[in-house]
Amino acid sequence: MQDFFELIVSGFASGCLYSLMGLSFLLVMRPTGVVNFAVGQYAMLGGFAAVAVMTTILIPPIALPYVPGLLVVLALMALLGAAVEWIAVKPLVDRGAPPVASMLSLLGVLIVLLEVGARFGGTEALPTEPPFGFRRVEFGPFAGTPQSLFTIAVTLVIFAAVWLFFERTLWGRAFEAVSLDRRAAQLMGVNLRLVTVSAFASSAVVAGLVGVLISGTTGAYYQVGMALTVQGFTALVVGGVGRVDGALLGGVLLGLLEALVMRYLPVSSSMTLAVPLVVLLAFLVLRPHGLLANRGGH
Amino acid sequence: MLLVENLVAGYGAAKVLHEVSLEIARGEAAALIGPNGAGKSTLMAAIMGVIEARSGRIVVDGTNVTGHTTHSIMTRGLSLVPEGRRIFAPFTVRDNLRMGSIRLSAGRPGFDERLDYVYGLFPRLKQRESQLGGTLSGGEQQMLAIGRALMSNPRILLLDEPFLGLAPKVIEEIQAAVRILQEQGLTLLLVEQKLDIALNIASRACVLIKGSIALESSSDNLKARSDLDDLYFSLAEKAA
Amino acid sequence: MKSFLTLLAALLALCALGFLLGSYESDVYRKLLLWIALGLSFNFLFGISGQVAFSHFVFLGFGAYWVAISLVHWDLPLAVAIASGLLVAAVAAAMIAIPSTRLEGPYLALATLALGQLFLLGIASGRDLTGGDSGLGGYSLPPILGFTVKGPWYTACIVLMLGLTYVILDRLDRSSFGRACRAIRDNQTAAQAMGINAPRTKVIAFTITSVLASLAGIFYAFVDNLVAPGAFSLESMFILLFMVIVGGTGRQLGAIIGVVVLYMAPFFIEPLIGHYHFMAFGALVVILIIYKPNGLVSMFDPILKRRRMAALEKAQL
Amino acid sequence: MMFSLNLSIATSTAALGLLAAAGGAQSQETIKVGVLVDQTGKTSFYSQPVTEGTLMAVEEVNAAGGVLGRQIELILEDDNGRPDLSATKARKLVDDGVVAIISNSNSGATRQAISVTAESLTPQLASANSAETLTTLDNSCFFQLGPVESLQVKTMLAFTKTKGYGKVALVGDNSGLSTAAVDQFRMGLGEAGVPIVEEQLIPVGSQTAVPQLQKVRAAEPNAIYQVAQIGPQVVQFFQAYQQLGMKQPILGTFNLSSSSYLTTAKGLMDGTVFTDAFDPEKPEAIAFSERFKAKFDKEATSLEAYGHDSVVLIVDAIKRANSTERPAICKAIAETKGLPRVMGAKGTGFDFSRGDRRGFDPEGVVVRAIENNAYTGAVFSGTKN
Repeated sequence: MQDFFELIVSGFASGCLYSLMGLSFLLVMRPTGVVNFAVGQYAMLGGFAAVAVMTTILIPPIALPYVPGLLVVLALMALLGAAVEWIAVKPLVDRGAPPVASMLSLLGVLIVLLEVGARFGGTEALPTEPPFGFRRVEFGPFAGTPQSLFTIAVTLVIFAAVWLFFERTLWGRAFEAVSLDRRAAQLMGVNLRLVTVSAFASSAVVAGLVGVLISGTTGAYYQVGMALTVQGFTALVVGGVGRVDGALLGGVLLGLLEALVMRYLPVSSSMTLAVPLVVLLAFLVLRPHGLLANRGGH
Repeated sequence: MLLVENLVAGYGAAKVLHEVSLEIARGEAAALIGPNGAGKSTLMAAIMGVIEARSGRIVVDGTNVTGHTTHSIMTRGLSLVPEGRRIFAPFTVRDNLRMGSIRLSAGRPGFDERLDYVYGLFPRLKQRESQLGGTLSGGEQQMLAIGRALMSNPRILLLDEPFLGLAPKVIEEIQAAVRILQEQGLTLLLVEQKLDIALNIASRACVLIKGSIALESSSDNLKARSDLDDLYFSLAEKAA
Repeated sequence: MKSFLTLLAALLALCALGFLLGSYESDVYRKLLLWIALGLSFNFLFGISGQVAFSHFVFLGFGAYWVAISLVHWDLPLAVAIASGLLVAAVAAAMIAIPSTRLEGPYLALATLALGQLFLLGIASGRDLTGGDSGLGGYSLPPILGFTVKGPWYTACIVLMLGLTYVILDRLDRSSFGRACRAIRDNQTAAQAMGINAPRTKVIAFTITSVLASLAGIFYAFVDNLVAPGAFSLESMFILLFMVIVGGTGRQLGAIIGVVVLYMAPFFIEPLIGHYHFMAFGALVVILIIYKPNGLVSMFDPILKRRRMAALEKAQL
Repeated sequence: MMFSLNLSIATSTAALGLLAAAGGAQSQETIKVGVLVDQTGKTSFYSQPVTEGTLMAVEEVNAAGGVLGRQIELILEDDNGRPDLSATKARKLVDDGVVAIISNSNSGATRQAISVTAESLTPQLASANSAETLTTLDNSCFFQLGPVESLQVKTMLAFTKTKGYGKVALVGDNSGLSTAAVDQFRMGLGEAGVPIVEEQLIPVGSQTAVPQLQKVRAAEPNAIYQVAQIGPQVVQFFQAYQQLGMKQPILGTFNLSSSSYLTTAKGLMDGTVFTDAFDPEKPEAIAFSERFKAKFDKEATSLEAYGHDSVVLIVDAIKRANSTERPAICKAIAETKGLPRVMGAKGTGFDFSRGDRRGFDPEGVVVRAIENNAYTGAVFSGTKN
């Protein structure tokens, strides 16, 4: 039983990372209809950016404390996201090309980002100092590390904030309106450029945050991108494409499922990586709308 | 107040509008009539900056707004009730109206004032305030669409086929509301296929055939025409 | 007839080239020919049929591994190994295609990407059969009818395979099937309204191109006499996609140009820009999609058009 | 970090070119030696430092007048760590007329390149590969300089003999590097009669190793062999170990000597012992480290020493063969005996005279420990206890 409660915490924490990746997909998908597979590379770059600004490993003269360092990284990610939109998506949208053209051009961006990461950060895992460390903390039957609790808390705060933004603020509603009916939203006076740019920027910020969180646990590593992309998209497909709460639910379920399958089912442990892949395929084929019903939009 | 000069616009390779010119004075109610596919909605979209003008210009109160974005054109006092209503179905009535107020510079106090105004015009919307837009009847949705367009406090309201597919009783109800708007001094540009409704509301009508203005005349003159029943047909013949 | 002779001459020239090259060059050359074959079939799948599927390298790998495992572990005769490999590939492709071609754009891309990852995981975990990360080797092409095929003669075999691939795809492209594929790609709803069975057409296109990829994989298995998972990674899949986009999506000539340019580029630009060619490919794809969506092949269009016009005029005289 | 590495490789290549040109002017043409290196792939993080050692050693040889009065010219080829590419690049080097190829890439790539060098019997030296079966492939001119995995197992078993670890667990990751090591450890432990009560892999790309280590904890081993090789997975191992409050001794492999773990797994590794092929207190190693530090202003690791030693071996062979013909060099290498090298325990050197093309001295592996987040010197060496 002790194992089970430990697993809940660590599975939940991994699941939170998947949820955030799902959210990163979603922030762009909902208002623009574009699926950006490069979000995993944002996470990878976010990790290396954290190593660059918080430690002396990549850029020796700069070593900011965690909070200012985090803010700097997220600001850089926002710039990156906006730049990617401006360079690789806007010209296509202006030309009236279909979303699949944007998807392909973003695959080109994916490779550029991957290579930039590998050249700048190298092919070895590089660490940042996690703010809370890895000693064991127990609360009731549960046990985890301060770092895993930090990941969970950050994720819940982000999701709460995003949910409140979309449901409660006028501009959040405007984002929703754009994803429901782009033309009608435009006729309300919604600035579509602003929505699109902020969607790409915020998507990069969320994925970059995942990278920063991971850099503190397993290190920034140039190959984390593709796995996170699959895990994040799976979270989305499981929870229900197009819903913020769906991304959270899907990611957490996936994280828990991975941990429980790993621990209790007699499968080879290298096959745990197959869990999200199999879940993804099963949902795409059997239940493409996910667990929660879609509420319109794309 | 609104001036369209030699406007050319279209989608992709297709040219829909050929040098359309149009002028509407302050406080006037004009109708844009014409058969299906004549380019009426395209003209609306071009005026609102939703599609790009390839040549020609659009002037609002002496300011050239050609090439401006929709939201900046709206701040000049234009607002469009789009064809097919395009309500945000999963939003409540109130949230739909909030969306309409996004370009309202006065902020929260201005919003409350406009909300009261719209609810005064369409009391049924107030009753349905927290109902989802998608659950309203067709007529109520049309009222919501008009109310939403009024939330930005426009000086020129463009209405694209607001009576399409509605029951006669509802049409009357909405016509009455439009008349009130007219009396309050709002400038109106109404797109309508049905001549009787159009000529009832507007004092002047422009007939759009195949992307060009084929005829411009006062409503009274038009009503007096003998070939009114097949006006479009005869104009199309002439154009060809 | 004339086009047949042109093709024959081209294939003979490609074979002849194989006899002129040194060992390193002919290694590069063989892999180039294999890439072209892959590029052609992927172009049909992605460019003509409009399916953004990342499973092409799975089938390449499947063909290569199947024939290697057949020889090393099962001691099958070569002909049986090849025939069974193609058959199993066809069945597997159809089974994958039937559920997955229902998926649109990014969903198909993600599903087939997941499939590719599963394939690599399968290779890693089935190490007794596949040799894991370091691959499966220690075999060679058995004698065919008593002849040991090696060196430029093997290159000639690859040229034959490439020719076969080209002819099959060219025929398909010009047939009503090819038109149906293009119609579905451009507008599925409209195509179905015209009476085209979209799901069936997509499944057939997926299956045929995947089997052709497996065929290329079988030939790949004897190029180095070793199959290792590194060659079938997602990275290779991206390069293939980029080749087709850069050359000109949906055109055979485009695929060939794209493969040749991107395959040969590193040999020339590496001394200039070091190891940044992959990054350059990514950037090139973004630029081409935006500014030259019809690919490099479209640069030759004016010339081709002029020649066709000239031929037409001549015919009229 | 990698930036500076790339740069230094680039600059040293340029410097070599200059040196070679100068050398060529005063005597005959250069002796070409090929290097296969993973500069851009998954294994570049160790292939690059190894190559840095190779470059430094060649520079030293050339500065001291070269060999047979000729300068050595290194031709670097990036194989991306991919076996298929490695074969192509090996062909290129052979066509370029190199007298030998130094393989600094991963063992999969090396293995593929052997199929090429076998055709022309080009001497091929694998600087650091530890895979077990490379020398069984049919190139009699292929030599492996690194310690094979089974040697690590034997040394660790000798070291732990007195501790009485009745049952152990084995944890790796699913990379090719690690699974090969897992195989050898399983085999070695089986031969020694030590039961493995749990064997777990941490998949590359996963976010946590808690489920795997829970299984290990539940099996109650006396010690844990940690043979994961990929950075993030190694770190996850130590994090989960800490998080689950485990107390069993951890026995690692030479992968743990990569100093980056002192930062990635800071403070989590204390008490761990691991086998290494590098003894920092060996006189040759001290001298090498000093020269390296003087040149690059950073600490040398065992990786650079591997790359350095392959040059030592080939230069010695060319000298003794008094020829740059491939068969002569091959023969000379096979006869190498007692040639001092940086790697390995004190007093051990190259020895191919036993008829084994794996030249690492069987008694050359050492055991080191991690205390207070720092590496200790050798606490044990050899396979006899």
